[in-house]
Amino acid sequence: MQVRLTDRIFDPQAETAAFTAGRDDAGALVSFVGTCRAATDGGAVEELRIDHYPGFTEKEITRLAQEISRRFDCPDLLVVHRVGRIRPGEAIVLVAALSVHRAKAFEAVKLLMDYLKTDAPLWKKESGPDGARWIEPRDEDHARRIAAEKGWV
Amino acid sequence: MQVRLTDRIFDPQAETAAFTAGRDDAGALVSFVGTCRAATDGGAVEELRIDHYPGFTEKEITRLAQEISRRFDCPDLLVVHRVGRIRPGEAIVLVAALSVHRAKAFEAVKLLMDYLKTDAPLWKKESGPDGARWIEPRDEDHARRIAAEKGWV
Amino acid sequence: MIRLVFLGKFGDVAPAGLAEISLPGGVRTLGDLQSWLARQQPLLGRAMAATRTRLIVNQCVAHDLSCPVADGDEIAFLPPMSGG
Amino acid sequence: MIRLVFLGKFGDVAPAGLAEISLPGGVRTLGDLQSWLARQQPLLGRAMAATRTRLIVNQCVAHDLSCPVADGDEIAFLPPMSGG
Repeated sequence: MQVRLTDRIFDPQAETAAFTAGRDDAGALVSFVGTCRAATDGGAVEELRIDHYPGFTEKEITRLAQEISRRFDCPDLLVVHRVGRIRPGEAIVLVAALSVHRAKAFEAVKLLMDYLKTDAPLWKKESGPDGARWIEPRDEDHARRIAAEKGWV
Repeated sequence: MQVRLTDRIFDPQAETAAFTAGRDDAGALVSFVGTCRAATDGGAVEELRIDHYPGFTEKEITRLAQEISRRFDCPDLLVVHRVGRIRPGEAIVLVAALSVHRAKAFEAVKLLMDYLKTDAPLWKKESGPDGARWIEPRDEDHARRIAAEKGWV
Repeated sequence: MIRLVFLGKFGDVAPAGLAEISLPGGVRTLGDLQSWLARQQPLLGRAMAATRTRLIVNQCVAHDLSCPVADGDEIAFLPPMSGG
Repeated sequence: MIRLVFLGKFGDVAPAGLAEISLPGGVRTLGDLQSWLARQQPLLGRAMAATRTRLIVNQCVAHDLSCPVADGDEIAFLPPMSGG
Protein backbone atom coordinates (compact mmCIF):
# COMPACT_ATOMS: atom_id res chain seq x y z
CA MET A 1 0.00 0.00 0.00
CA GLN A 2 1.28 3.43 -0.92
CA VAL A 3 -0.04 6.76 0.34
CA ARG A 4 1.56 10.00 -0.74
CA LEU A 5 0.79 13.69 -0.47
CA THR A 6 2.42 16.04 -2.90
CA ASP A 7 2.42 19.80 -3.43
CA ARG A 8 3.61 19.37 -7.03
CA ILE A 9 1.70 18.63 -10.24
CA PHE A 10 1.62 14.87 -10.71
CA ASP A 11 0.82 12.71 -13.70
CA PRO A 12 -1.83 10.16 -12.65
CA GLN A 13 -1.14 7.96 -15.67
CA ALA A 14 2.58 7.83 -15.00
CA GLU A 15 1.89 7.05 -11.32
CA THR A 16 -0.50 4.27 -12.32
CA ALA A 17 1.99 2.85 -14.81
CA ALA A 18 4.68 2.73 -12.08
CA PHE A 19 2.21 1.16 -9.63
CA THR A 20 1.37 -1.70 -12.01
CA ALA A 21 4.78 -2.16 -13.66
CA GLY A 22 5.80 -5.81 -13.94
CA ARG A 23 2.57 -7.09 -12.37
CA ASP A 24 1.28 -10.07 -14.34
CA ASP A 25 -0.27 -11.71 -11.26
CA ALA A 26 -3.22 -9.35 -10.77
CA GLY A 27 -5.64 -9.04 -13.67
CA ALA A 28 -7.78 -6.11 -12.57
CA LEU A 29 -6.79 -2.47 -12.13
CA VAL A 30 -9.40 0.08 -11.16
CA SER A 31 -8.41 3.69 -10.83
CA PHE A 32 -10.04 6.96 -10.04
CA VAL A 33 -8.61 10.37 -10.90
CA GLY A 34 -10.21 13.53 -9.56
CA THR A 35 -9.27 16.64 -11.50
CA CYS A 36 -9.73 20.31 -10.66
CA ARG A 37 -12.63 21.56 -12.75
CA ALA A 38 -12.67 24.99 -14.40
CA ALA A 39 -16.22 25.53 -13.16
CA THR A 40 -18.34 24.04 -10.39
CA ASP A 41 -21.83 24.68 -9.05
CA GLY A 42 -20.25 27.61 -7.25
CA GLY A 43 -19.10 29.26 -10.49
CA ALA A 44 -15.79 29.58 -12.35
CA VAL A 45 -12.71 28.26 -10.54
CA GLU A 46 -9.40 30.00 -10.94
CA GLU A 47 -7.55 28.15 -8.22
CA LEU A 48 -8.12 25.49 -5.63
CA ARG A 49 -6.18 25.46 -2.38
CA ILE A 50 -5.99 22.31 -0.31
CA ASP A 51 -4.89 22.67 3.31
CA HIS A 52 -3.52 19.69 5.17
CA TYR A 53 -2.14 19.00 8.64
CA PRO A 54 1.36 17.64 8.02
CA GLY A 55 1.90 14.24 9.60
CA PHE A 56 -1.66 13.78 10.76
CA THR A 57 -3.16 13.90 7.25
CA GLU A 58 -0.84 11.19 5.92
CA LYS A 59 -1.47 9.07 9.01
CA GLU A 60 -5.23 9.33 8.71
CA ILE A 61 -5.33 8.60 4.97
CA THR A 62 -3.09 5.58 5.58
CA ARG A 63 -5.49 4.39 8.27
CA LEU A 64 -8.49 4.74 5.93
CA ALA A 65 -6.61 2.92 3.14
CA GLN A 66 -5.65 0.11 5.53
CA GLU A 67 -9.27 -0.32 6.57
CA ILE A 68 -10.37 -0.60 2.93
CA SER A 69 -7.46 -2.89 2.12
CA ARG A 70 -8.48 -5.31 4.89
CA ARG A 71 -12.18 -5.12 4.15
CA PHE A 72 -11.77 -5.97 0.47
CA ASP A 73 -8.73 -8.20 0.79
CA CYS A 74 -6.99 -5.81 -1.54
CA PRO A 75 -3.41 -5.11 -0.41
CA ASP A 76 -2.39 -3.27 -3.56
CA LEU A 77 -3.74 0.22 -3.08
CA LEU A 78 -2.26 3.50 -4.24
CA VAL A 79 -3.32 6.95 -3.04
CA VAL A 80 -1.71 10.15 -4.30
CA HIS A 81 -3.27 13.42 -3.13
CA ARG A 82 -2.32 16.97 -4.05
CA VAL A 83 -2.10 19.64 -1.39
CA GLY A 84 -1.41 23.36 -1.77
CA ARG A 85 -2.39 25.45 -4.78
CA ILE A 86 -3.97 23.70 -7.76
CA ARG A 87 -5.09 25.04 -11.14
CA PRO A 88 -8.03 23.78 -13.25
CA GLY A 89 -7.12 20.69 -15.26
CA GLU A 90 -4.58 19.45 -12.70
CA ALA A 91 -5.10 16.12 -10.97
CA ILE A 92 -6.13 16.39 -7.31
CA VAL A 93 -6.35 12.76 -6.30
CA LEU A 94 -5.50 9.33 -7.68
CA VAL A 95 -6.77 6.15 -6.05
CA ALA A 96 -5.89 2.83 -7.68
CA ALA A 97 -6.44 -0.80 -6.68
CA LEU A 98 -4.87 -3.86 -8.25
CA SER A 99 -6.61 -7.16 -7.62
CA VAL A 100 -7.04 -10.65 -9.03
CA HIS A 101 -10.72 -10.06 -9.74
CA ARG A 102 -12.45 -6.85 -10.60
CA ALA A 103 -15.39 -6.67 -8.16
CA LYS A 104 -13.19 -6.09 -5.10
CA ALA A 105 -11.02 -3.54 -6.88
CA PHE A 106 -14.10 -1.52 -7.90
CA GLU A 107 -15.49 -1.58 -4.37
CA ALA A 108 -12.14 -0.69 -2.79
CA VAL A 109 -11.57 2.37 -4.99
CA LYS A 110 -15.17 3.56 -4.73
CA LEU A 111 -15.30 3.33 -0.94
CA LEU A 112 -11.86 4.79 -0.42
CA MET A 113 -13.02 7.80 -2.43
CA ASP A 114 -16.15 8.04 -0.24
CA TYR A 115 -13.91 7.95 2.84
CA LEU A 116 -11.51 10.57 1.47
CA LYS A 117 -14.39 12.98 0.76
CA THR A 118 -15.56 13.06 4.36
CA ASP A 119 -12.78 11.68 6.57
CA ALA A 120 -9.44 12.73 5.13
CA PRO A 121 -7.98 15.72 6.99
CA LEU A 122 -7.93 17.97 3.95
CA TRP A 123 -9.67 21.29 3.40
CA LYS A 124 -10.50 22.69 -0.02
CA LYS A 125 -10.91 26.35 -0.81
CA GLU A 126 -12.10 27.38 -4.26
CA SER A 127 -11.18 30.79 -5.62
CA GLY A 128 -12.89 32.41 -8.57
CA PRO A 129 -13.85 35.86 -9.87
CA ASP A 130 -16.46 36.16 -7.08
CA GLY A 131 -13.99 35.46 -4.28
CA ALA A 132 -13.03 32.37 -2.34
CA ARG A 133 -15.07 29.82 -0.42
CA TRP A 134 -14.26 26.78 1.69
CA ILE A 135 -15.84 23.56 0.46
CA GLU A 136 -17.60 21.29 2.93
CA PRO A 137 -18.73 17.74 2.24
CA ARG A 138 -22.13 17.67 0.55
CA ASP A 139 -25.02 15.87 2.24
CA GLU A 140 -24.76 13.14 -0.42
CA ASP A 141 -21.09 12.61 0.52
CA HIS A 142 -22.07 12.06 4.14
CA ALA A 143 -24.94 9.77 3.17
CA ARG A 144 -22.60 7.71 1.00
CA ARG A 145 -20.03 7.54 3.80
CA ILE A 146 -22.60 6.33 6.31
CA ALA A 147 -23.90 3.72 3.85
CA ALA A 148 -20.31 2.57 3.31
CA GLU A 149 -19.71 2.31 7.04
CA LYS A 150 -22.76 0.13 7.49
CA GLY A 151 -21.81 -2.11 4.58
CA TRP A 152 -24.86 -1.10 2.56
CA VAL A 153 -22.83 -0.67 -0.59
CA MET B 1 -17.68 7.72 -27.21
CA GLN B 2 -14.77 5.75 -28.60
CA VAL B 3 -14.69 1.99 -29.18
CA ARG B 4 -11.62 0.38 -30.69
CA LEU B 5 -10.37 -3.15 -31.22
CA THR B 6 -6.67 -3.67 -31.74
CA ASP B 7 -4.44 -6.66 -32.43
CA ARG B 8 -1.37 -4.76 -31.17
CA ILE B 9 -0.02 -4.23 -27.66
CA PHE B 10 -1.52 -1.00 -26.31
CA ASP B 11 -0.57 1.21 -23.39
CA PRO B 12 -3.70 1.78 -21.27
CA GLN B 13 -2.14 4.74 -19.47
CA ALA B 14 -1.22 6.48 -22.72
CA GLU B 15 -4.73 5.80 -24.08
CA THR B 16 -6.26 7.22 -20.91
CA ALA B 17 -4.02 10.28 -21.04
CA ALA B 18 -5.09 10.95 -24.65
CA PHE B 19 -8.75 10.40 -23.71
CA THR B 20 -8.63 13.01 -20.93
CA ALA B 21 -6.20 15.50 -22.52
CA GLY B 22 -7.33 19.08 -22.14
CA ARG B 23 -10.48 18.19 -20.23
CA ASP B 24 -10.92 20.55 -17.29
CA ASP B 25 -14.73 20.35 -17.42
CA ALA B 26 -15.16 16.81 -16.06
CA GLY B 27 -13.74 16.16 -12.61
CA ALA B 28 -14.04 12.39 -12.35
CA LEU B 29 -12.22 9.74 -14.35
CA VAL B 30 -12.81 6.07 -13.57
CA SER B 31 -10.89 3.47 -15.49
CA PHE B 32 -10.58 -0.28 -15.55
CA VAL B 33 -7.68 -2.18 -17.08
CA GLY B 34 -7.83 -5.95 -17.45
CA THR B 35 -4.44 -7.56 -17.91
CA CYS B 36 -3.49 -11.06 -19.02
CA ARG B 37 -2.44 -12.96 -15.90
CA ALA B 38 0.50 -15.38 -15.86
CA ALA B 39 -1.65 -17.88 -13.97
CA THR B 40 -5.38 -18.41 -13.51
CA ASP B 41 -7.52 -20.99 -11.73
CA GLY B 42 -6.85 -23.19 -14.77
CA GLY B 43 -3.05 -23.09 -14.25
CA ALA B 44 -0.13 -21.26 -15.85
CA VAL B 45 -0.95 -19.15 -18.91
CA GLU B 46 1.55 -18.88 -21.73
CA GLU B 47 -0.71 -17.18 -24.20
CA LEU B 48 -4.25 -15.93 -24.55
CA ARG B 49 -5.98 -15.82 -27.91
CA ILE B 50 -9.04 -13.66 -28.40
CA ASP B 51 -11.24 -14.38 -31.42
CA HIS B 52 -13.57 -11.75 -32.75
CA TYR B 53 -16.01 -11.41 -35.62
CA PRO B 54 -14.78 -8.41 -37.59
CA GLY B 55 -17.43 -5.72 -38.01
CA PHE B 56 -19.99 -7.38 -35.79
CA THR B 57 -17.83 -7.29 -32.65
CA GLU B 58 -17.17 -3.55 -32.97
CA LYS B 59 -20.86 -2.92 -33.68
CA GLU B 60 -22.02 -4.89 -30.66
CA ILE B 61 -19.53 -3.33 -28.24
CA THR B 62 -20.55 0.10 -29.52
CA ARG B 63 -24.20 -0.79 -28.89
CA LEU B 64 -23.40 -1.91 -25.31
CA ALA B 65 -21.37 1.25 -24.66
CA GLN B 66 -24.20 3.42 -26.03
CA GLU B 67 -26.69 1.73 -23.72
CA ILE B 68 -24.44 2.42 -20.70
CA SER B 69 -23.75 5.95 -21.87
CA ARG B 70 -27.48 6.73 -22.04
CA ARG B 71 -28.31 4.97 -18.80
CA PHE B 72 -25.70 6.85 -16.76
CA ASP B 73 -25.80 10.12 -18.68
CA CYS B 74 -22.13 9.57 -19.35
CA PRO B 75 -21.23 10.45 -22.96
CA ASP B 76 -17.48 10.24 -22.44
CA LEU B 77 -16.70 6.55 -22.61
CA LEU B 78 -13.61 4.85 -23.97
CA VAL B 79 -13.30 1.14 -24.76
CA VAL B 80 -10.11 -0.40 -26.14
CA HIS B 81 -10.06 -4.19 -26.49
CA ARG B 82 -7.25 -6.43 -27.66
CA VAL B 83 -7.92 -9.26 -30.07
CA GLY B 84 -5.53 -11.92 -31.36
CA ARG B 85 -2.58 -13.34 -29.46
CA ILE B 86 -1.78 -11.85 -26.04
CA ARG B 87 1.05 -12.61 -23.60
CA PRO B 88 0.89 -12.42 -19.78
CA GLY B 89 1.32 -8.88 -18.50
CA GLU B 90 -0.24 -7.30 -21.59
CA ALA B 91 -3.42 -5.25 -21.31
CA ILE B 92 -6.54 -6.94 -22.68
CA VAL B 93 -9.16 -4.31 -22.09
CA LEU B 94 -9.43 -0.67 -21.04
CA VAL B 95 -12.74 0.94 -20.15
CA ALA B 96 -12.74 4.55 -19.00
CA ALA B 97 -15.49 7.04 -18.18
CA LEU B 98 -15.14 10.76 -17.67
CA SER B 99 -17.94 12.51 -15.82
CA VAL B 100 -18.72 15.57 -13.75
CA HIS B 101 -19.36 13.49 -10.64
CA ARG B 102 -17.84 10.20 -9.67
CA ALA B 103 -20.83 7.96 -8.84
CA LYS B 104 -22.03 7.74 -12.44
CA ALA B 105 -18.54 7.16 -13.79
CA PHE B 106 -18.00 4.25 -11.36
CA GLU B 107 -21.33 2.66 -12.30
CA ALA B 108 -20.78 3.15 -16.02
CA VAL B 109 -17.36 1.46 -16.03
CA LYS B 110 -18.43 -1.35 -13.72
CA LEU B 111 -21.54 -2.23 -15.72
CA LEU B 112 -19.84 -1.90 -19.08
CA MET B 113 -17.27 -4.44 -17.85
CA ASP B 114 -20.13 -6.74 -16.74
CA TYR B 115 -21.66 -6.40 -20.21
CA LEU B 116 -18.36 -7.06 -21.99
CA LYS B 117 -17.78 -10.26 -19.99
CA THR B 118 -21.02 -11.86 -21.17
CA ASP B 119 -22.29 -9.95 -24.21
CA ALA B 120 -19.31 -8.80 -26.25
CA PRO B 121 -18.70 -11.08 -29.27
CA LEU B 122 -15.24 -12.12 -28.16
CA TRP B 123 -13.90 -15.58 -27.39
CA LYS B 124 -10.91 -16.24 -25.17
CA LYS B 125 -8.68 -19.29 -25.39
CA GLU B 126 -6.00 -19.80 -22.76
CA SER B 127 -2.90 -21.83 -23.61
CA GLY B 128 -0.54 -23.23 -21.00
CA PRO B 129 1.75 -26.20 -20.45
CA ASP B 130 -1.31 -28.46 -20.11
CA GLY B 131 -2.82 -27.42 -23.43
CA ALA B 132 -5.46 -24.90 -24.47
CA ARG B 133 -9.00 -24.28 -23.33
CA TRP B 134 -11.79 -21.92 -24.33
CA ILE B 135 -13.03 -19.69 -21.53
CA GLU B 136 -16.75 -19.31 -20.97
CA PRO B 137 -18.39 -16.71 -18.71
CA ARG B 138 -18.50 -17.86 -15.11
CA ASP B 139 -21.85 -18.22 -13.36
CA GLU B 140 -21.02 -15.14 -11.31
CA ASP B 141 -20.52 -13.15 -14.53
CA HIS B 142 -23.98 -14.13 -15.72
CA ALA B 143 -25.51 -13.36 -12.34
CA ARG B 144 -23.90 -9.94 -12.36
CA ARG B 145 -25.08 -9.30 -15.91
CA ILE B 146 -28.67 -10.22 -15.05
CA ALA B 147 -28.59 -8.02 -11.95
CA ALA B 148 -27.26 -5.17 -14.10
CA GLU B 149 -30.02 -5.68 -16.67
CA LYS B 150 -32.70 -5.47 -14.00
CA GLY B 151 -31.17 -2.37 -12.47
CA TRP B 152 -30.36 -4.12 -9.20
CA VAL B 153 -26.92 -2.64 -9.05
CA MET C 1 -22.49 -19.16 -52.54
CA ILE C 2 -22.93 -18.50 -48.82
CA ARG C 3 -20.21 -17.58 -46.33
CA LEU C 4 -20.05 -19.44 -43.02
CA VAL C 5 -18.14 -18.03 -40.04
CA PHE C 6 -17.41 -20.23 -37.02
CA LEU C 7 -16.27 -18.35 -33.94
CA GLY C 8 -14.47 -19.46 -30.79
CA LYS C 9 -14.53 -23.19 -30.14
CA PHE C 10 -16.69 -23.83 -33.20
CA GLY C 11 -13.74 -22.67 -35.28
CA ASP C 12 -11.65 -25.52 -33.81
CA VAL C 13 -13.97 -28.20 -35.21
CA ALA C 14 -15.15 -26.57 -38.44
CA PRO C 15 -13.09 -27.53 -41.51
CA ALA C 16 -11.66 -24.58 -43.47
CA GLY C 17 -13.51 -25.85 -46.56
CA LEU C 18 -16.81 -24.75 -44.98
CA ALA C 19 -15.96 -21.04 -45.09
CA GLU C 20 -17.52 -20.57 -48.52
CA ILE C 21 -19.96 -23.11 -49.93
CA SER C 22 -22.79 -23.32 -52.44
CA LEU C 23 -26.19 -23.05 -50.77
CA PRO C 24 -26.96 -26.76 -50.16
CA GLY C 25 -30.09 -28.17 -51.85
CA GLY C 26 -33.15 -28.07 -49.61
CA VAL C 27 -31.69 -25.41 -47.27
CA ARG C 28 -34.13 -22.53 -47.07
CA THR C 29 -33.90 -21.47 -43.41
CA LEU C 30 -31.31 -21.20 -40.63
CA GLY C 31 -32.85 -24.33 -39.12
CA ASP C 32 -32.33 -26.21 -42.40
CA LEU C 33 -28.72 -25.01 -42.54
CA GLN C 34 -27.97 -26.06 -38.97
CA SER C 35 -29.43 -29.54 -39.58
CA TRP C 36 -27.45 -29.87 -42.81
CA LEU C 37 -24.23 -28.86 -40.97
CA ALA C 38 -24.90 -31.36 -38.16
CA ARG C 39 -25.27 -34.15 -40.76
CA GLN C 40 -22.17 -33.13 -42.72
CA GLN C 41 -20.00 -32.40 -39.69
CA PRO C 42 -21.09 -34.45 -36.68
CA LEU C 43 -18.32 -32.99 -34.47
CA LEU C 44 -19.45 -29.44 -35.23
CA GLY C 45 -23.09 -30.49 -34.80
CA ARG C 46 -22.38 -31.90 -31.37
CA ALA C 47 -20.38 -28.82 -30.33
CA MET C 48 -23.30 -26.58 -31.31
CA ALA C 49 -25.90 -28.79 -29.65
CA ALA C 50 -23.88 -28.85 -26.41
CA THR C 51 -23.97 -25.10 -25.84
CA ARG C 52 -26.06 -22.01 -26.43
CA THR C 53 -25.40 -21.07 -30.07
CA ARG C 54 -26.31 -17.68 -31.48
CA LEU C 55 -26.69 -17.20 -35.21
CA ILE C 56 -25.87 -13.97 -36.99
CA VAL C 57 -27.06 -13.34 -40.55
CA ASN C 58 -25.31 -10.60 -42.54
CA GLN C 59 -24.00 -9.12 -39.26
CA CYS C 60 -27.46 -8.94 -37.68
CA VAL C 61 -28.68 -11.14 -34.84
CA ALA C 62 -31.13 -13.81 -36.05
CA HIS C 63 -33.83 -14.28 -33.46
CA ASP C 64 -35.45 -17.31 -35.06
CA LEU C 65 -34.32 -20.48 -36.84
CA SER C 66 -37.12 -19.94 -39.35
CA CYS C 67 -35.16 -16.94 -40.71
CA PRO C 68 -34.53 -17.52 -44.47
CA VAL C 69 -31.08 -18.20 -45.94
CA ALA C 70 -30.35 -17.01 -49.46
CA ASP C 71 -27.47 -17.04 -51.87
CA GLY C 72 -24.89 -14.38 -50.93
CA ASP C 73 -25.64 -14.48 -47.21
CA GLU C 74 -22.98 -14.55 -44.49
CA ILE C 75 -24.00 -16.70 -41.53
CA ALA C 76 -21.95 -16.73 -38.31
CA PHE C 77 -22.20 -19.28 -35.51
CA LEU C 78 -21.35 -17.88 -32.06
CA PRO C 79 -20.69 -19.93 -28.93
CA PRO C 80 -21.07 -18.21 -25.50
CA MET C 81 -18.94 -15.09 -25.36
CA SER C 82 -16.05 -14.31 -23.03
CA GLY C 83 -14.83 -10.76 -23.46
CA GLY C 84 -13.47 -8.26 -20.97
CA MET D 1 4.52 26.91 25.47
CA ILE D 2 1.80 25.16 23.49
CA ARG D 3 1.44 25.02 19.71
CA LEU D 4 -1.95 25.74 18.16
CA VAL D 5 -2.81 24.69 14.60
CA PHE D 6 -5.91 26.08 12.87
CA LEU D 7 -6.90 24.21 9.74
CA GLY D 8 -9.14 25.17 6.84
CA LYS D 9 -11.51 28.06 7.48
CA PHE D 10 -10.32 28.40 11.10
CA GLY D 11 -6.94 29.42 9.68
CA ASP D 12 -8.62 32.40 7.96
CA VAL D 13 -9.79 33.89 11.28
CA ALA D 14 -6.97 32.84 13.64
CA PRO D 15 -4.23 35.45 14.04
CA ALA D 16 -0.72 34.23 13.28
CA GLY D 17 0.29 35.20 16.83
CA LEU D 18 -1.71 32.28 18.18
CA ALA D 19 0.53 29.62 16.62
CA GLU D 20 2.77 29.41 19.66
CA ILE D 21 1.63 30.70 23.04
CA SER D 22 2.31 30.19 26.73
CA LEU D 23 -0.20 27.86 28.33
CA PRO D 24 -2.81 30.39 29.56
CA GLY D 25 -3.45 30.50 33.32
CA GLY D 26 -6.36 28.31 34.38
CA VAL D 27 -6.28 26.22 31.21
CA ARG D 28 -6.05 22.54 32.22
CA THR D 29 -8.28 20.81 29.65
CA LEU D 30 -9.23 21.10 25.98
CA GLY D 31 -12.55 22.53 27.12
CA ASP D 32 -10.73 25.25 29.10
CA LEU D 33 -8.57 26.04 26.08
CA GLN D 34 -11.53 26.30 23.73
CA SER D 35 -13.35 28.66 26.15
CA TRP D 36 -10.21 30.77 26.55
CA LEU D 37 -9.84 31.00 22.74
CA ALA D 38 -13.49 32.01 22.33
CA ARG D 39 -12.99 34.82 24.84
CA GLN D 40 -9.72 36.03 23.29
CA GLN D 41 -10.83 35.65 19.66
CA PRO D 42 -14.60 36.02 19.30
CA LEU D 43 -14.45 35.57 15.50
CA LEU D 44 -12.60 32.27 15.89
CA GLY D 45 -14.89 31.24 18.72
CA ARG D 46 -17.97 31.84 16.59
CA ALA D 47 -16.45 29.98 13.62
CA MET D 48 -15.79 26.95 15.86
CA ALA D 49 -19.21 27.10 17.49
CA ALA D 50 -20.93 27.26 14.09
CA THR D 51 -19.58 23.96 12.84
CA ARG D 52 -18.46 20.51 13.94
CA THR D 53 -14.94 21.01 15.28
CA ARG D 54 -12.57 18.12 15.89
CA LEU D 55 -9.60 18.53 18.22
CA ILE D 56 -6.32 16.73 17.72
CA VAL D 57 -3.73 16.61 20.52
CA ASN D 58 -0.17 15.71 19.58
CA GLN D 59 -1.46 14.25 16.30
CA CYS D 60 -3.97 11.98 18.04
CA VAL D 61 -7.74 12.44 17.92
CA ALA D 62 -9.10 13.81 21.23
CA HIS D 63 -12.44 12.18 21.97
CA ASP D 64 -13.33 14.35 24.93
CA LEU D 65 -13.05 18.02 25.92
CA SER D 66 -11.95 16.88 29.41
CA CYS D 67 -8.66 15.68 27.88
CA PRO D 68 -5.76 17.49 29.69
CA VAL D 69 -3.57 20.13 28.05
CA ALA D 70 0.04 20.45 29.18
CA ASP D 71 3.06 22.53 28.33
CA GLY D 72 4.66 21.31 25.08
CA ASP D 73 1.42 20.02 23.57
CA GLU D 74 0.37 20.65 19.99
CA ILE D 75 -3.38 21.15 19.63
CA ALA D 76 -5.04 21.29 16.22
CA PHE D 77 -8.56 22.53 15.45
CA LEU D 78 -10.20 20.85 12.45
CA PRO D 79 -13.36 22.05 10.68
CA PRO D 80 -15.31 19.50 8.56
CA MET D 81 -13.05 17.91 5.98
CA SER D 82 -13.30 18.03 2.22
CA GLY D 83 -10.75 15.78 0.60
CA GLY D 84 -10.87 13.65 -2.54
